[in-house]
Amino acid sequence: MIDLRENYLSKHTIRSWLLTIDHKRIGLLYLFTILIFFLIAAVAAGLMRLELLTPQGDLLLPETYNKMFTIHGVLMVWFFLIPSIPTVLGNFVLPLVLGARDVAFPKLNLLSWYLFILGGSFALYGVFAGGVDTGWTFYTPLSTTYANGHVMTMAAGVFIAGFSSILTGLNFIVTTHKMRAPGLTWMRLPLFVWALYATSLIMVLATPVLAITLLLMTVERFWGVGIFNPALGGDPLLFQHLFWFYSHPAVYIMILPGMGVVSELITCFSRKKVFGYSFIAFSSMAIAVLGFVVWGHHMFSTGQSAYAGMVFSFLSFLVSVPSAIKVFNWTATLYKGEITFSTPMLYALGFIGLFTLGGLTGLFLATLAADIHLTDTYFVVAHFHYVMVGGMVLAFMGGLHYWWPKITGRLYPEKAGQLAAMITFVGFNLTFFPQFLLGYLGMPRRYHAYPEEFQIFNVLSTAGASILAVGYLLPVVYLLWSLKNGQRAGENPWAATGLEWTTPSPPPEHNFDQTPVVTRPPYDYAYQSTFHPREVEQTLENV
Amino acid sequence: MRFQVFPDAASTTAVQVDWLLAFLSLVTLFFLGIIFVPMGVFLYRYRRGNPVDRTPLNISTWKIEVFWTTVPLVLTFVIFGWGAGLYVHMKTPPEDAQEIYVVGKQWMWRLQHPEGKREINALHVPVGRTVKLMITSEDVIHSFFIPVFRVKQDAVPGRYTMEWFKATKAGTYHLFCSEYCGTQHSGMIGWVTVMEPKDYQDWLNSGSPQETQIAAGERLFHQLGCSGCHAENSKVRAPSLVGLYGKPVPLEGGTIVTADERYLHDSIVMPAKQIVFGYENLMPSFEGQLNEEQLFQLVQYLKHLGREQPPEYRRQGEGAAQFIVPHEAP
Amino acid sequence: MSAAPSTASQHAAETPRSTLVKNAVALFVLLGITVGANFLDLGSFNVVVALLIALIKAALIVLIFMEVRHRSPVLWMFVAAGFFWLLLMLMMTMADYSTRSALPPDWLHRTGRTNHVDFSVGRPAPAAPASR
Amino acid sequence: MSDATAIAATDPATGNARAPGDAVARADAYPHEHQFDNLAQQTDAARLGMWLFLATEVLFFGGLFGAYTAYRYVYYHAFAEASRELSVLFGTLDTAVLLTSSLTMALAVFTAQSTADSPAARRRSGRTIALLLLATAALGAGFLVLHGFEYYEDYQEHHFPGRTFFFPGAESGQVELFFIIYFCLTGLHSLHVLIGVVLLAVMAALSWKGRYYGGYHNPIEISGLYWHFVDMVWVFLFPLLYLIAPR
Repeated sequence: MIDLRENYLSKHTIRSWLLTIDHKRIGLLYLFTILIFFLIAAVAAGLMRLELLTPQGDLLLPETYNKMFTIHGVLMVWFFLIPSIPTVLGNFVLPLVLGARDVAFPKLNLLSWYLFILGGSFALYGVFAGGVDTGWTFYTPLSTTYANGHVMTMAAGVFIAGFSSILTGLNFIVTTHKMRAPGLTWMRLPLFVWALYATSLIMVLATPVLAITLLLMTVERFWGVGIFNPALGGDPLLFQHLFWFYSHPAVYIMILPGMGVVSELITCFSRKKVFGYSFIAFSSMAIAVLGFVVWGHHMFSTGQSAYAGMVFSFLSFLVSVPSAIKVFNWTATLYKGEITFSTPMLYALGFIGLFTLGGLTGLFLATLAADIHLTDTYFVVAHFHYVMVGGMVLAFMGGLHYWWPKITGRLYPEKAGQLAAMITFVGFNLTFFPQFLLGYLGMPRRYHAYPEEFQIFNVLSTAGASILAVGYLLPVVYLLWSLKNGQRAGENPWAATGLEWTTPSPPPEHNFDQTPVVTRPPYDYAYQSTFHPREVEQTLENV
Repeated sequence: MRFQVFPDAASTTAVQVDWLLAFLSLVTLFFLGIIFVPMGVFLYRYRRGNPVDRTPLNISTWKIEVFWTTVPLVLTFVIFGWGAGLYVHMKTPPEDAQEIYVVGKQWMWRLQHPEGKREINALHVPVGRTVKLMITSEDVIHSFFIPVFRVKQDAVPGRYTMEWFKATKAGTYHLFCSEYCGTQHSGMIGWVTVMEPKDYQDWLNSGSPQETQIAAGERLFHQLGCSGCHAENSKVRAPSLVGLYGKPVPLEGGTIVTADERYLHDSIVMPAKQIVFGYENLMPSFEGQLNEEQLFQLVQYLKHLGREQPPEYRRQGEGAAQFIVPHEAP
Repeated sequence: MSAAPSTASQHAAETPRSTLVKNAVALFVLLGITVGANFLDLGSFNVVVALLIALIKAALIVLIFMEVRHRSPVLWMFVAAGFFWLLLMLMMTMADYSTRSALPPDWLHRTGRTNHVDFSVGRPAPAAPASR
Repeated sequence: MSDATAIAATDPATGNARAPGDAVARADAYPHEHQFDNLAQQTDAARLGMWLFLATEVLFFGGLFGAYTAYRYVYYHAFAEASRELSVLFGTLDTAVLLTSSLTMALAVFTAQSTADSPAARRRSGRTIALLLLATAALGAGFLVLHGFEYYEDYQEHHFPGRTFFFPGAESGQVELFFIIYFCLTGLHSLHVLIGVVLLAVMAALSWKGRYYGGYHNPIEISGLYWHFVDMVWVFLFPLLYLIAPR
């Protein structure tokens, strides 16, 4: 029912936002913050694509171009992709789906946002005071000795943001263990919770290694001597080992929550119990654990031992299997469903398409001999954008649309949403598919100018990027519009399962008037009536 | 505007890698097919409002799950095996390889042929000869990438890495630095010229004659006084170096290492890192006194020592005479 | 899952005072042993002994001082997780370092060179010529 | 937000800790935080959270241990040589001080856990707890002072990496690597000790008036976990840095 009484958005003072310990408000604070970082990083990407329109380096200076891809990488990875779904949707939804009043440590949750802001401020200072040109990977000895710019500031920003990430992960794990509603057993958890749990595990166990690695890098840069210094017999590859021990699992921090969101969307919009619940749930955990022992596949051509290369390659193939299981199960879920093509569903289907191609091209890069040719080329760029942007960002957009009625109490305009989803899908493919071919042709990444035979694909890519930009901007417009003018959403506009849909939209500050009790398995759509969600809304509006 | 969709394949390895890539592409298409064809069918058939039978199937799903877990798993083993096999091949240079020394430096490649000929951002090689590149870096990590040969290897400061190829098609091809190395990274490019053997010989003989790498190494060996200690009749007891390359060396502490390029290099700049068993740590470090190129010349000389000698010469005991290097142009 | 309500409502310590003191004494004895062992030349076993003792000491601290033996399996899991993941990191990093100078077996085989790590040889006799 | 949450649902199936809702919570002598149903749930959550934090700490130090392991393997002799430069006497004293402080910490937790819920007992125990915590903090401070002396000695012997570093012989570079790792590891550890000292001093002040007792001692216990962890890190640092080569 429409419930217009007091909710978590009722207080309007700045103070009430900055000192809030309400997980829902913190989720919104994060949403606002990461969008700023996304915007800056996207502008950097736009400038890069414009530069690459022509083979000559005519728009930007080489050092400016290098700073652009560093800014794009650092901000996108640590200040958008990693926090995006966990801190926005996770923060908002997790306590609600668990039937809890808040996360286990609300003050730590707020602290984590402030740490994120602090880290972000360092990073932004680094960006605007002159930039950094190390690349987001900070490889030594380039970063310790040869690079100019605010390397230490940037590293400090990432270091601090890392602690924000740790606190979020810690909070989610304890919340999932200790705050579940009565009757909500592990096997009744929504798959989004499983995904968040696996993600949190990685956040907690991998991020500290990044912190210490960046600390060591900074010490070396500051002090002039350090453990990666080849002059003392130090090994630059050690930095890469430590860095990728975090940064490969970090890829799963980015994609796992997306998989969780998609599991929710596919079931909801095909109105069907998910196929192979336990396999999807445990494949998340398998990815989280196996993801830690495959980092060496970033180092096949670096002079790592050939034996280690084979071990890492083998394990990388193993980690591809749980992802495949998820895709098969999503497809099977559609079978005999009752499918509606609402905006979140379009994003979810887009996710499956792009993630599948991204994952399959990952096989090329896990294959030792093939990787030698393809690594450090645009093939890699295309591969991880298919997974990160095609996967993660589409899942984020899908999740945002799905929970938007819960977050704001308003519905977004459906037609505009569907249009934006399709524009994003087309623009994305046009941007990044040509880059696979560029990579096979041999165009190295991070090139400011390039031989002219690569131009045609770069032009296609830049054209696609401009379409992609429209796909991103459109939702900003209609979602803001919907805040005032959208239809009011009831408790459960999608007729979805899950405890978050049993409380008013927007939820009251304490989430539930009564602690909910769970008695049914997840995704029990057969138990629910099969009316179309939007029809309910229509009738409600007409009343 | 030049336009290409597929890169040339101009080495023996390139053809093999292309077959592997073709197989991987087939696997990709196969999976895309078995996922998206059913998905499209389901999306159409089970769209809302389409009157079809939606009664759920009551079957146990675990058999299906096991099936579609096992099939990709087995397939990945095949890909892994193929990729790893080819990788070992790419890491195993044939014995007769000609060694070219490559050093990366912000932002250029310097190369030296064994005959002494130097090149910058260019590499001339003959068709049909195996060429092995010994790569290192003077500053940051670079990566020596020749797309048409499908080879790539990072240049890491403080150590040697290796890549090899056997060119099959004459022509001029791109040479890239593919590991981001600073401001002018995209300027660190050059050309590989693959020539017919006769043209190559002409090219080699053009210009003023150069000191070969081995000769330069020998000169350094005497200039620096290495010969003072490493001769058997020397008062200072130091390990003999004749025929050392490729042999196992027992170290203090019981480990045994192979005397490869890295070992020889490190023994000059970091003599104390690996002390030969039964010897004292007496040798001073030559770190900072030699640049990477000179170090490589010394290493090449040490590798040469004892390798080119006739068998009876080696059996004649180890006198000071061993340091007389047989003079034949390699 | 929610664990059973533990000590919060009871007013008795989980570990008796005598156990704590005994534990401290044991730790001091182990400290004595590890320092003593440092003055014996055990070859490579010096490190093994020192690390073994450190592991025992850590176990005593975790189980008794930090009272993990009274905790739920979930907590045990997370205690173990940190160390397990550290082990993963060390193992996989050393997979590179311990084989880095080695060449693929194929290479050694084809060029007729001997494999460089021949543990059956052991420590070579001092009289043997050290290098060829 | 407090009263609205008081409406509780009862769990028909199990004795889930979340089931009784605020009904039982009210019975707790010490108020729990709003997001929890009762104090037991809060205690369990805090313990789990602290252990997760300690797991991150294991991996935070772990990066350095990884670097140590790799270089120890590659530069076996240089590291043994370098290790001999450190004073076992200092190292032993450091360890002894920290082990003692762990005992006083454990006794503080013990006292808090076994205090009965009466004003007199709480007041009496409060002082004991505070004194034990102060003793722990003092021992921690002592450790820092000892380490200060050690660092000073290292500096005088030119073991501080950088321009002043000097070590005779050709393996100077690798010895310097050891000392970089040594200073990073012990420096990071000392920073943790310093944080612990401050934390324990604050906890001592809080506990003086009998705030913690058998029914509510979670903060003391959590601080104790942190302190014991710092001690445990040193238990590994001591042999790895000081004892890798026989004297």
